[in-house]
Amino acid sequence: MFDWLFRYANPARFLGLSGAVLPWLAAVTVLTIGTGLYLGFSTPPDYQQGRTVLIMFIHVPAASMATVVYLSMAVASLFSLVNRHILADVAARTAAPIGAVFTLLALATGSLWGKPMWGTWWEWDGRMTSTLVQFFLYLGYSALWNAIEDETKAARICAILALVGAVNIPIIKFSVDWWATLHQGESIVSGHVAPVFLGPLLTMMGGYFLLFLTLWLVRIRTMIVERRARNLMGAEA
Amino acid sequence: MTPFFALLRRDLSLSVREGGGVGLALGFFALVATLVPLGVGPDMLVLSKVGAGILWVGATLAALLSLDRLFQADYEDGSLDLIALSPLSLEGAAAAKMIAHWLATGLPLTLLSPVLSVLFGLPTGAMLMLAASLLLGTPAVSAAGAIGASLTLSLRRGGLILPLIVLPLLTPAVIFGTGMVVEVQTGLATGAFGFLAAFSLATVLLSPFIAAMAVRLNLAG
Amino acid sequence: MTPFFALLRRDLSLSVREGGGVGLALGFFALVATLVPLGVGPDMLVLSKVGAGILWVGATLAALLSLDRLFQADYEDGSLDLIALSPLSLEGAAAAKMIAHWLATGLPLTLLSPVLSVLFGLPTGAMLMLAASLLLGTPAVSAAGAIGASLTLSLRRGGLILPLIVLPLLTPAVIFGTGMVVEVQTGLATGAFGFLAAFSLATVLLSPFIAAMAVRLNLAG
Amino acid sequence: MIASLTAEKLACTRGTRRLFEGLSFRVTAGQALALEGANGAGKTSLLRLVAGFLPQAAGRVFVTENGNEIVEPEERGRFIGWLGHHDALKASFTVSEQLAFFSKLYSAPPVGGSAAGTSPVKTGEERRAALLEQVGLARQAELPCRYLSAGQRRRLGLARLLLTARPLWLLDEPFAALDVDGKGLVARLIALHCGQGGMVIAATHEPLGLGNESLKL
Amino acid sequence: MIASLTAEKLACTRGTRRLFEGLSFRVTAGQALALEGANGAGKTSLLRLVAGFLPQAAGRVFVTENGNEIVEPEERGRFIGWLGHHDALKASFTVSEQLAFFSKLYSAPPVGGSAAGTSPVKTGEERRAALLEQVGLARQAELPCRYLSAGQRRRLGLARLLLTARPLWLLDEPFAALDVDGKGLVARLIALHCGQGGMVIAATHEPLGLGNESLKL
Ligand code: HEM
Ligand SMILES: Nc1ncnc2c1ncn2[C@@H]1O[C@H](COP(=O)(O)OP(=O)(O)OP(=O)(O)O)[C@@H](O)[C@H]1O
Ligand SMILES: Nc1ncnc2c1ncn2[C@@H]1O[C@H](COP(=O)(O)OP(=O)(O)OP(=O)(O)O)[C@@H](O)[C@H]1O
Ligand SMILES: [Mg+2]
Ligand SMILES: [Mg+2]
Repeated sequence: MFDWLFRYANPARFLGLSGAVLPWLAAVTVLTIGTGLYLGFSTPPDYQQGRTVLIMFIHVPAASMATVVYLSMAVASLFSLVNRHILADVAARTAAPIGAVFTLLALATGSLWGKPMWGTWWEWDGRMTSTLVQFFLYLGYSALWNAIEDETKAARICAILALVGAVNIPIIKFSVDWWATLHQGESIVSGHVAPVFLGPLLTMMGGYFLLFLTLWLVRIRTMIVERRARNLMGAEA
Repeated sequence: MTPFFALLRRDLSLSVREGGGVGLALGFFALVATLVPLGVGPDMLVLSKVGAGILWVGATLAALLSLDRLFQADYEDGSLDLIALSPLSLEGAAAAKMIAHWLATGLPLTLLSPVLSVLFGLPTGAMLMLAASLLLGTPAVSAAGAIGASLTLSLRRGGLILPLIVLPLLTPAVIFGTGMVVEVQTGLATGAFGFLAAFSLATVLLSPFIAAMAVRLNLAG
Repeated sequence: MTPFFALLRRDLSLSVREGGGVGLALGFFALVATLVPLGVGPDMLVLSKVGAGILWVGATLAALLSLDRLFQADYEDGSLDLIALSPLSLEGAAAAKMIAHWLATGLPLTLLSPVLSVLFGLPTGAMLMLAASLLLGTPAVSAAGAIGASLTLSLRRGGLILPLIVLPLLTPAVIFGTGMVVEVQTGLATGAFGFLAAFSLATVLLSPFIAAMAVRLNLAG
Repeated sequence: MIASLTAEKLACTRGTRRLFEGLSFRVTAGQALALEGANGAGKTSLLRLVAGFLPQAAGRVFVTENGNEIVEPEERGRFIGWLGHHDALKASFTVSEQLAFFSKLYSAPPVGGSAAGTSPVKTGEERRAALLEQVGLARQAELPCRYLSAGQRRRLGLARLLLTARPLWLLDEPFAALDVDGKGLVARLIALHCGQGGMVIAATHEPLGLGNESLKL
Repeated sequence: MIASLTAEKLACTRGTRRLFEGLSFRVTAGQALALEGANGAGKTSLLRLVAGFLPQAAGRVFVTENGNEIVEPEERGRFIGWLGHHDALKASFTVSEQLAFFSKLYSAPPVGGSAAGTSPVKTGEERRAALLEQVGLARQAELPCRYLSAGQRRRLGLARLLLTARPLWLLDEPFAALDVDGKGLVARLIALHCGQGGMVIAATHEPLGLGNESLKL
């Protein structure tokens, strides 16, 4: 079923293909985020929130990416365990720090937004808490990667952790939501976001996703090249 | 005696002799329960509000910290090779170790919890419910801990990486476990019991398989 | 480079490579600071009252748990024999290890504490005083920890026995440390600063000698 | 009882290094094979591969039982008696406790089995006592393992090997740390085991005894 | 440079067991002494006693320097080069990092010293590279120690022994895990060290080389 995928999963071919795609992808990313920011800044100040509403365009997409990246990581991990392909290993590994940064960004911007909105930097609300726990999941995953020296072994071991975490994330989210809820509820799909904000917000979300893809590709490529260099050195040892 | 019980018994007696056993986990639990009031101050109203939470976190930490070498010690001294070649499957070995760990920590921690509740001035109802929630939740702690221990078995100084990996996975246990106590204190039913039971059961059932997989991968390194 | 700094540097890089380093202690600290509210409940008023105490206990635990193998690993793999025969005295070796441990845990924990104070809604003054008290108190934690580690170095699974031995010795640090924060919160002077400083100084100065003595005894076993 | 162990075109990679490839050999009932080679040649790795711990980079290993090829590592493992570099001893267990544990873990047959050279005694306990006698640890039976000398630890490993009564022995430097007596004992045990239809593969820097085949890595 | 090591009426007790007593011997500059004895006889214990780790139950050990007797264990230790059972290697350190650390810890002289058989090279780094070459680990210099084979670990121990350039070598089974080449190397190094006025006490189950004195425990 995944034959088409493995045709490009050969590291050499992957390097070639991704090298060709990358400049275009980067350009589209810059363009989308640029447009999103422009649209965002040209929206009127919110009647309640004033200009701080601008934080939304940074915050909301970052928060959604926290989950999206983890999902990507889990899928890559599944391939790593089942098909034992080094490209999947590298993909899973490189996704984690990107995800961690997005999560941190969501936490930081949320916290910055919280001060003017709720008067505190932090509240123990369900969404905020589960985002924090997710940050720890990323940290644990990366810590385990760094602690295991042998790369193929680390890949398999960490894949197990990523999958266990993936199964657990919905449970964590649900338990935390049930425990305390204060944060803004789901509002994009249910149409509670004023249309003026919706356009720039969706653009920014697309931009973040493209940014993730770009960063991911860059990091996968660097790591493959690094590995090759090390293998060349190792072959002499 | 079957291989399964042989391993279970060995792990139990090892934890008594080398791990300092039951005593250490209990001592740690008790120390945390004593230190927190020392840090927080003697206000009983505050203490009774935070008691269940602190005790749950303390028990979880005590259980997790006493299992960092669940597989590691056997890996380093070559016992794990011999266990892998024995008639016992690695799944069976993981299950035996998990159960031994729970018997040596989870169970005694649960039994000690009512005593420590006194330090926080918890009323009897809350005290009993705390013990019940620990009885239900600590197997999940041992099970998730076994997964963490199997993942980190080849690390020389795995000490702290294990809680770092396992604690986030255990947030539901802490939330539902203390939720059960809060139900008693506030009188509002929230279904925490059912959730905790389901979480615990699922974790315990899955853990031996995941742990065995991780052990196999680690032996290959 | 002198033998002293050679050992200090080695221990630092070991803690980065094998111990998972700075990151792990920080992660553990942060996790404890997250789990407690999960157990205690989201009430910021309660949390701000217990924050300083919890963070002090959490930082102490994080520092202690990352030193369980301070001497033990070197003992088991024979490095300690070679260190004992080197030009560096065992007192010097203990001091180097203690300092390396503080640099890798006490210092970063102190730096992280203001961020975690946010989770407990501590006001800025208390937040800064907490960091100051940790800066003053964590050297004592590393020093008392080094004593504990030297006493337990021949135990195979020293994990929990170490905090059990050391934590009671550190109660003054926890009490005076949180006392400094409470002073800010209540405006009442209690002299906690002076006591903590004296305690810390004495512990740090004595520790290398006691630890070296314990190491010598253990090598003879 | 298995009839042979076969390795076909085996290759082994550690990290980035290819240790050996295209390695084929066969050991049949009653045979002992000595693995030779310089330090770092891959003897230990080959033993771990045969035991099923390390995955091979290429090729096949299997044992044959009644004409069936058993390839699955976990099943293959049930035929293997292992004496590795590590002692697998717990500091706080006494010598006889240690042996009793492994006897239960391996559900070792209380009488006979293929254990080389044990006289036919009755209970498991008597058998273990006889084994300790045989490897020269009778006096240490109640000593906690933490106090054993290097050679005594190896001797306990030998007792365990006999106890588990497995047909295919994989031995990593079986002579290490043993005194002259002990080396003689190992050579005798190997000969006895082969005499009873067992098989032995041993990585060693010293000759196993007379007339063994050897494989140079 | 010290002139001799003397043991007078030494006794050693482990737990409840008296391993030996009334043991007297002397090693002078240029001499190598082989410790022999069955497993558990007390060879390792005697070495640890001489090194100052174990306290003697009776008797005296001291080294003589310019006619002064140095009895204090900690001072005596400064003359001792140690090769024990344990490798003292950290899994995550590369071979050359490991050696560099010990070089600094021992403030090892960058040139010459009594290190047997090193050609006179300049910097510490060059010297360490030459040592690795000498023990056959040049190719593994950048490999983390966790990947070393049993024999390679011992070889690194030998390099460290040479590096520390101490006059009195205490070796516990120096031939263990080494291949034929490696054993030859050890014998040569011992001969060279003695030739330069060093002293060696080695516990071993194999002969050290020609014409050494031996002590039977
Ligand atoms: C550190 C604190 C905060 C964290 C960790 C956080 C986290 C999150 C998360 C996880 C989402 C869901 C994103 C998605 O998948 O769609 C989200 C959405 C959102 N957040 Fe926050 N948040 C924080 C603070 C705040 C604050 C203070 C505000 C403003 C009052 C805010 C406003 C929003 C809005 C408007 C959404 C979009 C809701 C939707 O349509 O789904 N957040 N945040
Ligand atoms: N990750 C790795 N990268 C490169 N080389 C490695 C790696 N892991 C192991 N090696 C090499 O593989 C070999 C492993 O050898 P092994 O332990 O099988 O040797 P051996 O024949 O048993 O040696 P000895 O006689 O010393 O016991 C060593 O040369 C080691 O340096
Ligand atoms: N606490 C104790 N009680 C009784 N006997 C002990 C105790 N500790 C050690 N022993 C014994 O002391 C001896 C220690 O021997 P040591 O390690 O010095 O032997 P060795 O000559 O080096 O042997 P090998 O050749 O096997 O290395 C062993 O026989 C051991 O059983
Ligand atoms: Mg080997
Ligand atoms: Mg010995």
